[in-house]
Amino acid sequence: MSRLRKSSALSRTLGTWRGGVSLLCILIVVGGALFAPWLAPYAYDIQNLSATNQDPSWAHWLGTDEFGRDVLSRIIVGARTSLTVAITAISVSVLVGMSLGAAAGYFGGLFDRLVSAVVDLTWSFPEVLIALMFVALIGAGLEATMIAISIAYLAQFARLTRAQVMSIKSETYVEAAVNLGAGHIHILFRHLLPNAITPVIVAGMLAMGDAIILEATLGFFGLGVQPPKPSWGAMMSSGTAQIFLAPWTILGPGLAIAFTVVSINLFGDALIEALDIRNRLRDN
Amino acid sequence: MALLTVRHLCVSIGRLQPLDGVTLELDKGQILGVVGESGSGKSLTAMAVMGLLPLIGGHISRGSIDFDGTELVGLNERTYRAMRGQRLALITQNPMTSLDPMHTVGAQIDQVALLHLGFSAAQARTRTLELLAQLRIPDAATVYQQYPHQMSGGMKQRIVIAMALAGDPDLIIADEPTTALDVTIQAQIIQILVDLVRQRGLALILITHDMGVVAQACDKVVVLYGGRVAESNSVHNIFARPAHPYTRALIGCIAQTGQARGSLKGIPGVVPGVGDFASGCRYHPRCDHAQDRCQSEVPLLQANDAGQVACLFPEGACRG
Amino acid sequence: MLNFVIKRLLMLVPVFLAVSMIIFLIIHMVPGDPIDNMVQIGSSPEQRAELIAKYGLDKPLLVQYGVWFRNLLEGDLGNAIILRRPVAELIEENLPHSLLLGCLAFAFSAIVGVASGALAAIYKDSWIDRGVMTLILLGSTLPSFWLGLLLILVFAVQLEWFPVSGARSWSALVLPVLTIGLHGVALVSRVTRAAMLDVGRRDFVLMLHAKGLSHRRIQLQHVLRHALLPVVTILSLRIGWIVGGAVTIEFVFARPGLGSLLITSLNQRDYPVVQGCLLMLAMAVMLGTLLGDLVQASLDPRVRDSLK
Amino acid sequence: QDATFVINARENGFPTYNPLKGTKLNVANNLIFDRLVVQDADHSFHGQLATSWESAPDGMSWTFKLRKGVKFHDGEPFNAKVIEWWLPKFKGTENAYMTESIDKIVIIDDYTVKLVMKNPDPALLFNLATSFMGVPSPKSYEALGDKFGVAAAVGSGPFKLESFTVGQQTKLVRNEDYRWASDLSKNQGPAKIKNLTLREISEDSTAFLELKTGGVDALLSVPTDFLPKLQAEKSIKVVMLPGTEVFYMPINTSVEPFTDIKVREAVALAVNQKEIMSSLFGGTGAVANNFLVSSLQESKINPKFNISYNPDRSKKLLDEAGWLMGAGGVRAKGGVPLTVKLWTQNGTQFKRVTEVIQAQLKAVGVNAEITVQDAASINAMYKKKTDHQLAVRSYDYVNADILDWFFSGTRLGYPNISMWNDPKGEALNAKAMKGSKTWDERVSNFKAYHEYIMSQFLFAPIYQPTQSFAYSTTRLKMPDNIRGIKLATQSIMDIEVK
Amino acid sequence: MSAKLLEVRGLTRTFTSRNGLFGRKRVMTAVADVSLDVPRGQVTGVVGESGCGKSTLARLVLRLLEADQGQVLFEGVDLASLSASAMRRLRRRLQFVFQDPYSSIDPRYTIRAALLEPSQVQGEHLHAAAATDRINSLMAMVGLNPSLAQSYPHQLSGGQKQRIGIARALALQPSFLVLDEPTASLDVSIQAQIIALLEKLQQELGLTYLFISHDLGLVRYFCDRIVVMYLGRIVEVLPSADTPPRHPYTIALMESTFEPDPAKRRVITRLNGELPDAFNPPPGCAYAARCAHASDRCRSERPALVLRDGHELACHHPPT
Ligand SMILES: Nc1ncnc2c1ncn2[C@@H]1O[C@H](COP(=O)(O)OP(=O)(O)OP(=O)(O)O)[C@@H](O)[C@H]1O
Ligand SMILES: Nc1ncnc2c1ncn2[C@@H]1O[C@H](COP(=O)(O)OP(=O)(O)OP(=O)(O)O)[C@@H](O)[C@H]1O
Ligand SMILES: [Mg+2]
Ligand SMILES: [Mg+2]
Repeated sequence: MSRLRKSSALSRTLGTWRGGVSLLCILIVVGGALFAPWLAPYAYDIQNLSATNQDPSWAHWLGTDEFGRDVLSRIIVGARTSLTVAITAISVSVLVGMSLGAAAGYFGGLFDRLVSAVVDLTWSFPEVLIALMFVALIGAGLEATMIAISIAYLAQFARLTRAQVMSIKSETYVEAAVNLGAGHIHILFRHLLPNAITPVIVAGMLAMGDAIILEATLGFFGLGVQPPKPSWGAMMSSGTAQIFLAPWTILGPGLAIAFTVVSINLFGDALIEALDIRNRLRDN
Repeated sequence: MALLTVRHLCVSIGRLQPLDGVTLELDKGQILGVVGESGSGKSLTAMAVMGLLPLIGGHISRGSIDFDGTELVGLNERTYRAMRGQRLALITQNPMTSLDPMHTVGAQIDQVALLHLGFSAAQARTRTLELLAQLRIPDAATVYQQYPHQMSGGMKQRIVIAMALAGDPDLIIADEPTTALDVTIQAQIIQILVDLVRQRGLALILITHDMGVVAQACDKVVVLYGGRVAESNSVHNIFARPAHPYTRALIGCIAQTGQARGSLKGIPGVVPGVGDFASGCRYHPRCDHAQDRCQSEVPLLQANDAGQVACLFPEGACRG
Repeated sequence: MLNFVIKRLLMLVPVFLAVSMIIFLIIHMVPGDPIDNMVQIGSSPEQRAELIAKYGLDKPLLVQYGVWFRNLLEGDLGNAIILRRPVAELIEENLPHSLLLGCLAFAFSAIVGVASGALAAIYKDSWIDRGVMTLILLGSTLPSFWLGLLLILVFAVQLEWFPVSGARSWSALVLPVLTIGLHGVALVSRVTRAAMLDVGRRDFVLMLHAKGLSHRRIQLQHVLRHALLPVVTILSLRIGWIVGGAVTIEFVFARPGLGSLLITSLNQRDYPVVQGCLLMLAMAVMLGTLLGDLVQASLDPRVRDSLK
Repeated sequence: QDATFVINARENGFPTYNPLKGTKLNVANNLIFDRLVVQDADHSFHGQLATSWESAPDGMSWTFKLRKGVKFHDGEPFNAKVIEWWLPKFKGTENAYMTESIDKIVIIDDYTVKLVMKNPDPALLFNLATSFMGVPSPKSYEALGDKFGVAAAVGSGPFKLESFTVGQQTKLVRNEDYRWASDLSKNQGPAKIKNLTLREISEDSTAFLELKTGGVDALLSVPTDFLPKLQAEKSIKVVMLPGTEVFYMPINTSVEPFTDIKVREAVALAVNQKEIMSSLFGGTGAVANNFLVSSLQESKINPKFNISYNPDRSKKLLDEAGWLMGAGGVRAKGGVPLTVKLWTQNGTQFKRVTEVIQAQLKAVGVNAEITVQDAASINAMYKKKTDHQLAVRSYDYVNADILDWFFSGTRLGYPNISMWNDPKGEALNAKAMKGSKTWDERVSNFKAYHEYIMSQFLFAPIYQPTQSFAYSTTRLKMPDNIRGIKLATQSIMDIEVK
Repeated sequence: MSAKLLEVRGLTRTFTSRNGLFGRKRVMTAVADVSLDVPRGQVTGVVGESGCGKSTLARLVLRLLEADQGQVLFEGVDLASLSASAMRRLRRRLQFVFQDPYSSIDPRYTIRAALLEPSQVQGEHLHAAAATDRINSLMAMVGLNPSLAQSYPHQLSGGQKQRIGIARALALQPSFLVLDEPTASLDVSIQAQIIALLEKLQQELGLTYLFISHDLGLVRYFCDRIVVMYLGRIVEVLPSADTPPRHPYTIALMESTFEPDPAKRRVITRLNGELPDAFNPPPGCAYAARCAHASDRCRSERPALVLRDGHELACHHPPT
């Protein structure tokens, strides 16, 4: 056995420069979010109404916002919200979507048709619309935003899982398990889901990047995190009113979003490549 | 002067060197069988001659390929491209996937004549229909406008053969043309290929791992093992007096009529992958005649009985 | 093929029913009502009650749905409560704008996306590939309202090539089309590139090389055509966007359209309008998948045969 | 002679130009329709279709002399018959309350009508000056039916409606026959602008850039954030007018801890109006110390009832009420922290004011938690009556009867968000609304009611924005004085295109 | 103990397929009225071309697929009468070795996990030590080095994987194994190894095999009785491996196999045409279209399978 074959997907991902660098970037962002209270030079909610909309300076690297709050500190603390929203929403979305999709794909029939129809429909409505509808339904707030984002993405994962399960269902190793006397539970949880999960996780990673942007778009519509808590999206939307007066209030969060999303996407790409079954075969 | 002469061909893919000094020679009107287990480098040899190695990220690191007086190694891509399809043709292993499912088979065969022979669309069509008829395809006009998914495997393989013939090549390389087919269809296809060579006098490299096919169709045989030539000789000599233990083992793998139960043994061990090759003679771990020397010394290809063999203890020597 | 289309359209009927029900229920579950937006300062609670009765909002939900659905069957989408006009008329007024913008943006993202994806795939791992893909990735990280403002600043304010906003001239379409289109480009080009690389590994490509075709010709004539299949799937699912996906852009560029009609009506709880718009969206989606299937059939003879 | 204005974004999406039925009418409505009377900036009334009027001493009838020679856009003449047809038309419409106090219309002669009242209504003139009282051409109105105001709108105003796309734009063309402008306009002939396009742009940045690049000639309303930028532009002039809007924070008096008037007062005194004005609104506008717009006479109440920032008293009151300073700077009583809900609706200004107020409340030890919702949802929530505590809101209205709207006991929950309902208040309300015969009497009754409301700390006044509009000085020439409460017909008549 | 371990009676299975969502429903009979006996301790072979229903038959026999008609009696018990859980328990005794070793093991399972799965799904919980013992003995049984237990399937060669497949089937100590072309995707050298292994296991463990293949040569070498299928039906049953075939199709099959001996080279009898469309089977003998001896009767009337001299045959004109 050559050493190449034994290496796991993760180490193969990290082996490429894209994988390594992007993971490092993601870690920086996540680290920033985790240690935000210690990293942020100022408290995120302390207003100083005598020093609003200040240009970037040594005291405030990215300037201050319309309440005189330090933009940099708010970006660092905002990472928490943005990442929480993205991670929670997408995880919920992946879980629910996978369950729906797996059940639909495995059991088929009427249930499958029903689920697929609804799922297709939710996918085709613009995310902003779904979000607005659910915010209107359950009220504004972070929870609403997260639920809305998970619903907006649910369809994608359900579809993906369904397609995966449908194709894996007819794999010989599933039949082999039946031949050994395995029941539905064993087949679903020991064979179908573990084999279906990889592309879903990769898609989930990429969706996380999108979710950060979606949170920003929702912020534009005035929905999302409740003030004074910062999030990148909320910062961008409140900064939009000031685009000409204090552009740095949007520039900072904008760059933060771009940085994070690009890192996640690059990592996702590297992961896809590493997980690619053909590459695995080529190693063989 | 032979039509095709390959000498000491070495192929590298990344850090791996799956072909290590392949040598073979072929004349017009001859059929050369290339046999060996999976991974022995049969397809790579074909790809190397066709100049298609870059597609899989490989290149020729040593050796020469002389085709009708032209050195193909290092030939520029444009000239090579002009030769492909016109002078060199390839029949790939899997007819099911070798045709573009989105174009009619007629159009796919026409493409060759349009590209290389400067035919008009109408001329190309006429020629394609002729070819289909020659390959004993009933109702060629209908088949011409069908899509690959509408036909059976055997029919598709015939279409691929027609495609190879369309440029009127001097050399056809058929890479396991029948592995994916049923026995009865396999017999048809092999017969068609043999007839073509006999009628048109072109040269054919028939890649296979089935010694039965070799025995039935080929004039000469090259046995590959682990990217090296184990033995090469005329088909008669190979079967009558196999010098390399590997050749003998390969022949022994086929159940023959009337063979007693329990006498089929196979070759012990596993087919090595590139990178797992043994030192010395690559076959020695599976060889029942292996000696200590075989582990350290690389056997060179030496003349033997009108052919060549790469074994430190070839048949004759072993007995003696 | 025609049979297929007719049958598919017929099958939409039950789906349509279910969708209309879901839409109705969701809209009415949202708190708030349209009357708040109509009551005048100074009017009495009785007047308010009168209004509620006038629009039938006091009836049980099921009855309201029944009335709405019966009218729907007669082709009547009802009258807007706040906007005081037949919903059909409002849709008729806004839909062309949405369609124009949506179709152009759709075409833009399809064409540019496929082109850049193909370019990246043909020159895989070269600087062209990296450059194109990185640029597109960076572009897609900008929220669309931001991208819109940015384009306005550059092309309308600095260069003065296009008007800032509005829907009065063709040139006013350029920036909104670009804004929406660029986001689509990211998706389409990624899918195209991935699909082309995938198809490029298939056996028939090797065969095409063996025939002596040039790399570029193989990629464009054969591989790309295969790669279009997943692209068409993605695009057909996104056809709903043509109709209603441009909300943000409509706001930024002060353009009319179904998306902003929907959102404004949703904000004012103008139920009939919201229901009408959502139905349009649902229909667009259903037709979109049908259209996607037809396009795939025209590309791929295998699909064509299965539709017969 | 063509001009394009961007209308106030708040008027975007108004669906109709039918003054009788439309509950929301944008600035173009008054350009299409003339009213009997119009108001000046000082709220005084000036005749337009009416040349003079007088009220009986008991307030039970009003006599209007009508202008002669007025023709509607469709050529129909304007006379007493029109009034006789028009006023009863309001019955059963959304705007019926406007004419509710009128009993019947008596034609004295072709150009004189007498309105006989059911009860004295000093606000009649104010009502007649609102947009809803634009007079449509009876012939067209009857002919168009439901389509009136949507497909076409026919009045006698200085502009004719050419086309109208809801949410997009309204195109107007000058009425060449117009000779009956009010005396507030210098120009007594046809308007100086020939073709006037009124655009609706929701995104402020876009509107700003349109003006900057010359895509439009004026913004009829400018968000405060853009003022500094606009003022810096050489060819753009910004004009400020007294405000018509008030930001305030209603307090739900029916739930703890605000059943205690001391807590209400403390919260109201904690709001630092000056700070909000100077830091959030760049010092423009005015602080609000009571409920009404300062240009209204009823706002000039006894100063002791005005509410202004007083943190020391605020803290003292909270101490007195038993809410003592606890851990983390949040007051508590019996172990319960003083945490209250602070609701606001989406929209940059609301969110900003709310965030500052949150910080100001924190400064006196009240922990306010913000919830942002869209307007429709939040109104539905108010209707539950007991869910809300504090909210940040604003209203835009220039008559004292707004007090009735927000504080009368008949509208608890919404719009009476303060949930105020006591006999004394109701009595004062009734007197102000129904019991005044003359304008002066009405003013003093409303003052009394206003003062009482202030004394109960039902809300905290916050801020009065100014109105500001901006125009391109290279394209337009504005009259020196803006007549009317807003930039409207009275002054648009005088705008010249360079 | 009866001599018949398994009896198949009139087994029929149809598949419907639709062309597209709304296409016409088309019915094909993959297995039609198949009856056969599997004697205890013997190897019963099934041969036929691709698509003739061999795998479907195998699945029906093991109830991995439900039959439309017919019965499968295992030791006299009708499998269809068993409850789902009883069937699951009975699966210990009936095992399947799949055609494709590459896809019959879950790629996420280590070899160890794959070999433990049988006992796991049968509800046996082994200690780590007992599990290791079990694995070691299983791997030794199929001639693999126990050190491979920690590998993943993709790290194994095809032959190794097929051995794992066999080991998995043996893990539950079955008495009956269905082998569905267990060597079709392997190299000849490895194929012979696997056959040798199967022979050995059969002798050591006294197993009964139903061996499916399309390689008549191999079947004749390995099997005691040979069942020949054509388009879902049995056309001939050869009672022993060296019984001369009588059905024209079986004869054609035999002639299509190449002998690995250039001396026996001959022009291959061309079996023209291909399998008829299974959705539209001809009314008479399915083989009539390809048969040199076909008469009008063959084209209109289907010959029944008749037992004569211990040799079952379905042909109107058997060559004498
Ligand atoms: N693209 C590639 N990258 C790395 N190794 C490769 C590549 N293509 C082939 N090889 C290796 O080169 C060796 C020879 O491969 P080749 O395809 O020539 O075998 P073959 O004799 O044709 O086998 P088969 O009978 O399975 O077709 C194999 O070990 C294979 O793993
Ligand atoms: N699940 C299924 N659904 C529809 N058709 C099927 C299904 N399984 C098999 N078939 C069809 O039944 C026929 C017989 O298939 P089967 O797999 O039994 O053939 P086979 O003899 O095993 O062929 P091979 O040698 O290729 O394995 C084929 O035409 C196949 O297409
Ligand atoms: Mg090969
Ligand atoms: Mg099979």
